[in-house]
Amino acid sequence: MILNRYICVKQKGKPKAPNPSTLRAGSFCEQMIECHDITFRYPGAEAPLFDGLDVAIGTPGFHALFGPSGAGKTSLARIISGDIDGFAGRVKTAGDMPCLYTFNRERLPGWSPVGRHLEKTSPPGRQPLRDELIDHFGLSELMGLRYSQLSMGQCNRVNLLRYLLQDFSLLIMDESLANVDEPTRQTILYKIKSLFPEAGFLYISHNVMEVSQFCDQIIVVRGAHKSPQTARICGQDHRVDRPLDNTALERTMLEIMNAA
Amino acid sequence: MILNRYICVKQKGKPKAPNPSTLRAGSFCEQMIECHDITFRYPGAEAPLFDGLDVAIGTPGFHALFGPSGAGKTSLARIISGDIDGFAGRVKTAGDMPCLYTFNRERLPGWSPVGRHLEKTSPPGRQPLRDELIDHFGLSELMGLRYSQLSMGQCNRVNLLRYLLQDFSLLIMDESLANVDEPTRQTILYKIKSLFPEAGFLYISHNVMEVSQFCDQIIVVRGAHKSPQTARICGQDHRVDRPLDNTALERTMLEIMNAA
Amino acid sequence: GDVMANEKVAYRLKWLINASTAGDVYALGQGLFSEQGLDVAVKAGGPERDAIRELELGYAQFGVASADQVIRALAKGASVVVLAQLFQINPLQWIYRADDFSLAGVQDLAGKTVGITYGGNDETIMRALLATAGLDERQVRLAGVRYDYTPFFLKKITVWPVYRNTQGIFLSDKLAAGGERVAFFDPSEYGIRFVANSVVTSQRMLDEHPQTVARFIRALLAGWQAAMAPASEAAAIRWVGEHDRDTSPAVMRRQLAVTRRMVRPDPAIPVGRIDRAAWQQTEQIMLRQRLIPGPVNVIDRLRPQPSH
Amino acid sequence: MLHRRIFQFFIVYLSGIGLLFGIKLVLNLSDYVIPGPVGVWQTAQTEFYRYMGDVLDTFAVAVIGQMLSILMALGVGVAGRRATWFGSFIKVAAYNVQAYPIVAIAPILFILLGDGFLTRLFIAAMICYFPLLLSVIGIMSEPVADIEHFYRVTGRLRWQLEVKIRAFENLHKLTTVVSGSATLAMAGTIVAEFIAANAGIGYSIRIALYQSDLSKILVALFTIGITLSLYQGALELAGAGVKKAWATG
Amino acid sequence: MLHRRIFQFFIVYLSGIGLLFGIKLVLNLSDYVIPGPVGVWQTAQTEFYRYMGDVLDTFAVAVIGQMLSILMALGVGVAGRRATWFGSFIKVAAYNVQAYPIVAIAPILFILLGDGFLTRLFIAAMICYFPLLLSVIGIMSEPVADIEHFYRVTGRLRWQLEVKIRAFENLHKLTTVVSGSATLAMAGTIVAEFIAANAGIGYSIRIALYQSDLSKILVALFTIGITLSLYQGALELAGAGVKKAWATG
Ligand SMILES: Nc1ncnc2c1ncn2[C@@H]1O[C@H](COP(=O)(O)OP(=O)(O)OP(=O)(O)O)[C@@H](O)[C@H]1O
Ligand SMILES: Nc1ncnc2c1ncn2[C@@H]1O[C@H](COP(=O)(O)OP(=O)(O)OP(=O)(O)O)[C@@H](O)[C@H]1O
Ligand SMILES: Cc1ncc(C[n+]2csc(CCO)c2C)c(N)n1
Ligand SMILES: [Mg+2]
Ligand SMILES: [Mg+2]
Repeated sequence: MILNRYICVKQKGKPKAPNPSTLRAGSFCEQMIECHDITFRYPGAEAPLFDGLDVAIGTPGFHALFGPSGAGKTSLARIISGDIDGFAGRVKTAGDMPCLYTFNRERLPGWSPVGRHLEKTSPPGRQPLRDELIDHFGLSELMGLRYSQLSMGQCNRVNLLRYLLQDFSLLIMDESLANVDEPTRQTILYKIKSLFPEAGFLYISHNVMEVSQFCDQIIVVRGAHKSPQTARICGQDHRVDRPLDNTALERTMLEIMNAA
Repeated sequence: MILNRYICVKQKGKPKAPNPSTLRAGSFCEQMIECHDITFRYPGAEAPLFDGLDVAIGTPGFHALFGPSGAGKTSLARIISGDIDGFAGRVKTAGDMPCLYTFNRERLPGWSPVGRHLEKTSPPGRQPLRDELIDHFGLSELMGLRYSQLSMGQCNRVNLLRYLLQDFSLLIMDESLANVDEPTRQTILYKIKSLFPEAGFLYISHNVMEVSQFCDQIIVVRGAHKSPQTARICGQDHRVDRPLDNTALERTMLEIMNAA
Repeated sequence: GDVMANEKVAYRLKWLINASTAGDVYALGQGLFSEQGLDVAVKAGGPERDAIRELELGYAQFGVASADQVIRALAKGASVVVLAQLFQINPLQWIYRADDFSLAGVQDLAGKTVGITYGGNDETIMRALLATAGLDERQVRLAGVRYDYTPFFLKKITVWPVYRNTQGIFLSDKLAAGGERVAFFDPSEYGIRFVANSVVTSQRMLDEHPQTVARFIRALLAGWQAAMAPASEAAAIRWVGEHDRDTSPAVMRRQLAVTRRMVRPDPAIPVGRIDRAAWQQTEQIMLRQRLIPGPVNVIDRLRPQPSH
Repeated sequence: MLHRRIFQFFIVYLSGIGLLFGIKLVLNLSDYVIPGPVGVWQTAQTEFYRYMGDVLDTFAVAVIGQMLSILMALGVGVAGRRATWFGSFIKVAAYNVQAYPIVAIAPILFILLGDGFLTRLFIAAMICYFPLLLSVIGIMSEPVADIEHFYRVTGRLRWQLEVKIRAFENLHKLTTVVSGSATLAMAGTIVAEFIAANAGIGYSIRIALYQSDLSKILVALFTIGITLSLYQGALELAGAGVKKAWATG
Repeated sequence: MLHRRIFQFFIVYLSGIGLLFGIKLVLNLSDYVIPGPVGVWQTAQTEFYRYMGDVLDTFAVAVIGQMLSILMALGVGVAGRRATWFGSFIKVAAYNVQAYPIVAIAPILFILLGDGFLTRLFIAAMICYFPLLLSVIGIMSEPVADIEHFYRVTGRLRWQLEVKIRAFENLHKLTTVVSGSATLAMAGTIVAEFIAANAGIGYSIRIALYQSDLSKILVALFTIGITLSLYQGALELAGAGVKKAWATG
């Protein structure tokens, strides 16, 4: 199978991570995300969700977390972002700035209109960026509305937008655009990739085509009963100004579907 | 443009609905969904969301509501299901049984495990159906879990499942499977179509391919500023046991994308 | 000669303003205090108030307290002195329905349910009474009571403590309206001379402002003397009525009549006379009932009556 | 709206007084135990206006006391919302202070505050604040994760914002308990007047009690009830207004 | 957990008493106005066990009263949660009854219930139920749309279910207010004993007040406080247990 060429998993019990002392010293070229030998069981759950799971993504860029519903994408994301603790193993992310996690059920405060909320939550000096994002996210006409007046996809977009205005080294987007229409979603993804070339993104989505097309590395979470528990696939990492190789895209999609 | 061939809208001010008296008498072959001259403005909103909108779907089957985020799909769905009132115009749905509306943010009660909840909410005699659906929805292993222990997609599936067990003539599914992975989603859609051939479904989704492939009629909501406000496209209405005509599918997708 | 312009002092009463405080409000209303150069704030009392505490805290310069309060305070080191004794006869008595039985002696209490306020001076008085007759709690059923007369109305308690000059009047009116007659059981008839309301101040006040004290007591006793004179009844009713809006003048007139008998039982005795023997007896009773740990020599705290 | 409340109050009041008259009839009690309708009516005619004045006096104190207690409850609730040592200490303190019946600490209050307006206000606020506190602590100690997440991960969740979010999300519960606490403020002020004042309807009730005049008490209860029903209605309207203003203004 | 509460209670109590002693020192007050440490200690030695017995007596009534009031609050809250005529009527009735200060209706209670256990229980429940009611009404009248939708559209939303959903979703608030209401039940019972009974710590406090004996009151407050802190702690543990059991059991 072609699949094997693309899986770059670390087998449990065979750590391939660099020497920890080197890591600590900081001289080693840091991995963007590095999870090593993660074991985690939800309190009250029978079986562990992750058992010696390893994940590594080397460089910044637009990456994805993919996998069937219930496989553990959200859980892994929250472990990486530090939202969940109580797991065994080691997690590291690169960069001086925080790793932020955003998900599609977030709500905005109800007392102020969207525009004011965005103003109040953007760090100084980001007004141009904010205006640009509002425009490209198709939100210009909603700035006077409140949370309760937004449609689901509108709320998702505003939510993602406010995170993009923050300082981060890594932004994990948990189905952040799941309720947005495809054209808008594409515009948004292209825009993010062109505006934040230095940052790391981890995009959780159930859309295999989208993930294949836009993402650089795709971590497929396969569930605890499969071994290895994750697979890494290389995506097309497409940008708006480049041609898209449709055959390669389809191959990536196939690989992902096989791995999942 | 090919588009025009497929748009079967009713122009505002030119009602093409059958004579009301005939309708009332019930002798006329009922439309599955019929919205006539709907005008609706959210309280506090500046402009009306719908202004003389017409929608008609003739027969039961698996239909879709499609359109950009914020176009008014949710609003129209809630008007059809009777969840929103305060609109002008006429709405009718066929059938003796209720029209149910379900959306993807619904939560399950937290005090009982999913299995017990499904047992308690399914009408008598539906146990076989329930078991079959649980199996095909990939939920068998979750019956002992509670709401707070479900992943997003798992919760969405359980939620949709409990609606399918109810009595309904028309079920409107507002992004009900938006957080479910593609293979599971396809299995679910095929299953629904084969198990409920007599019922009407209105499926809201942002996935143009899925909508084109699975749905019979696709109502595209285009926003208040466009005229006509909706377009109706015929989809492939694909079933698991039939061949899928890929060219036709692509044409449908194109039509939808043009209409939106 | 030494009249100063409007020296401000506060005077804390023991109870709400009613016929029992006629002299106090009379002195105020008729301007007797201001004639003495005093600007007196006469403040109503109540069960949660304590004039002696207020003297020490400086919230009041003069007050009204019953003898048991004075003795308790002395036992705990308060430096209080008694300037005048307003009631020569303690108005605390027990009311009962005359048609049901009659109480001609302490012995007759046997078998009755007698109301007392636990912790109050009526408890002390009743216990002293019972002791004089050699009765104990097995023979007389003591029952705790409060301001709510319902148990008496419902005959659950048949002998009920009242202030004869105020509550005694309207209770007999109420029962009379229901066709019932009442009678009173008066401890002083059986040798119990437990002292009631007296005027007190602090030793420091007396030491530092003797003139003010003298002028205050002069005006106050003049007020009481005048208020108790039948001729000034109308004025007394007027000044009391200004505060006590819930009692009709007719009832007040009868309340005043009884009050008069207790403040001036004998025209020969000046208003405000301190009955030293009664004070001594009060201390003895309290000692015997172990309400104070040891003698306080209250006699030493009684200031000779100023002449006026 | 308001006239519905008044109507409902009349039903409540008349049922209560009807019950009393019923008991009187059945047990054949004399007028000094339970007054008859005629006696109550006569008393109403002579005392109603005076009592209405007293009630308004009480009412003014109650309104100030209510505001004070809302502030106290917010302060203590916000300080005690966390499950930390300090939070639990604040709660222990607040709960203990409340458990001591006002009647027991009245002498101490007199020592500390004298016997003026302040004491009255303080007692009213003490009686009113605790129920508010319980609600506020319940609301303030429960995170609204979907909204707070953003602020927390971006380091913006200062306590003011946390309080604002939780208050907004529980606005309905807060307005219910705040407008309901008017009742407590009124009861508290009356108790305070009963113990410590020489004005207000509480004081009048005390005198009526000392005189064993149930007619007067029944009339006083009527004036209290009608005033309160009106205030209650007004507060609920105001609460609805606040909700609307904050959600859309 | 519990011993932390006791420790915190000691801090609160000792600060309070320290403040009093401080005032005594600064103003040079006699033992009559504020007793000295020695006097309080002696009183504690002679009265502690008796008062502890009284407090336990009071406590027993308070616990029953609290249960009663929880039931009453749930009943009235559920009945009054809707914005209908009946709902608003229930509220008007409940609010009015609360506004009438217990002291004023004590005579009526006496006629109806006598001066024993029942009156004590009733007053305790009355004082305790209202704050509970406010919370319950606030919670019960606010829909939980995301969960109720399914039941509503499928015609299954009977009131029991509605109440269950709203209670479950607000379990934290409910347990906070229920466990906090223990304090109110205790205060209520003490007030009841103060105004209408012949047993319990409230009655002992009343006697101490008549005797102007602040030492006794301070000892009584100590016994009340320590009992309550323990009960409070126990209730909070129980609340946490309920939450856990309902959410996972
Ligand atoms: N309560 C409301 N008050 C005012 N405006 C509202 C309200 N709810 C929705 N709207 C507006 O109505 C429009 C349609 O909203 P609706 O939720 O129907 O969109 P939708 O097509 O379902 O979008 P999505 O795909 O993002 O869910 C949006 O522009 C939204 O801003
Ligand atoms: N709080 C919890 N307690 C116990 N089990 C949990 C809890 N949360 C999630 N799980 C379980 O952990 C597994 C992974 O959940 P997770 O939410 O990470 O999945 P996911 O990959 O994000 O799925 P989806 O695509 O549906 O969002 C699921 O099977 C779920 O049942
Ligand atoms: C003499 C007396 N003191 C206090 C209260 C009332 N009270 C004590 S705690 C509390 C708050 C909760 O309702 C209330 C009202 C009363 N009724 N009577
Ligand atoms: Mg997830
Ligand atoms: Mg929608």
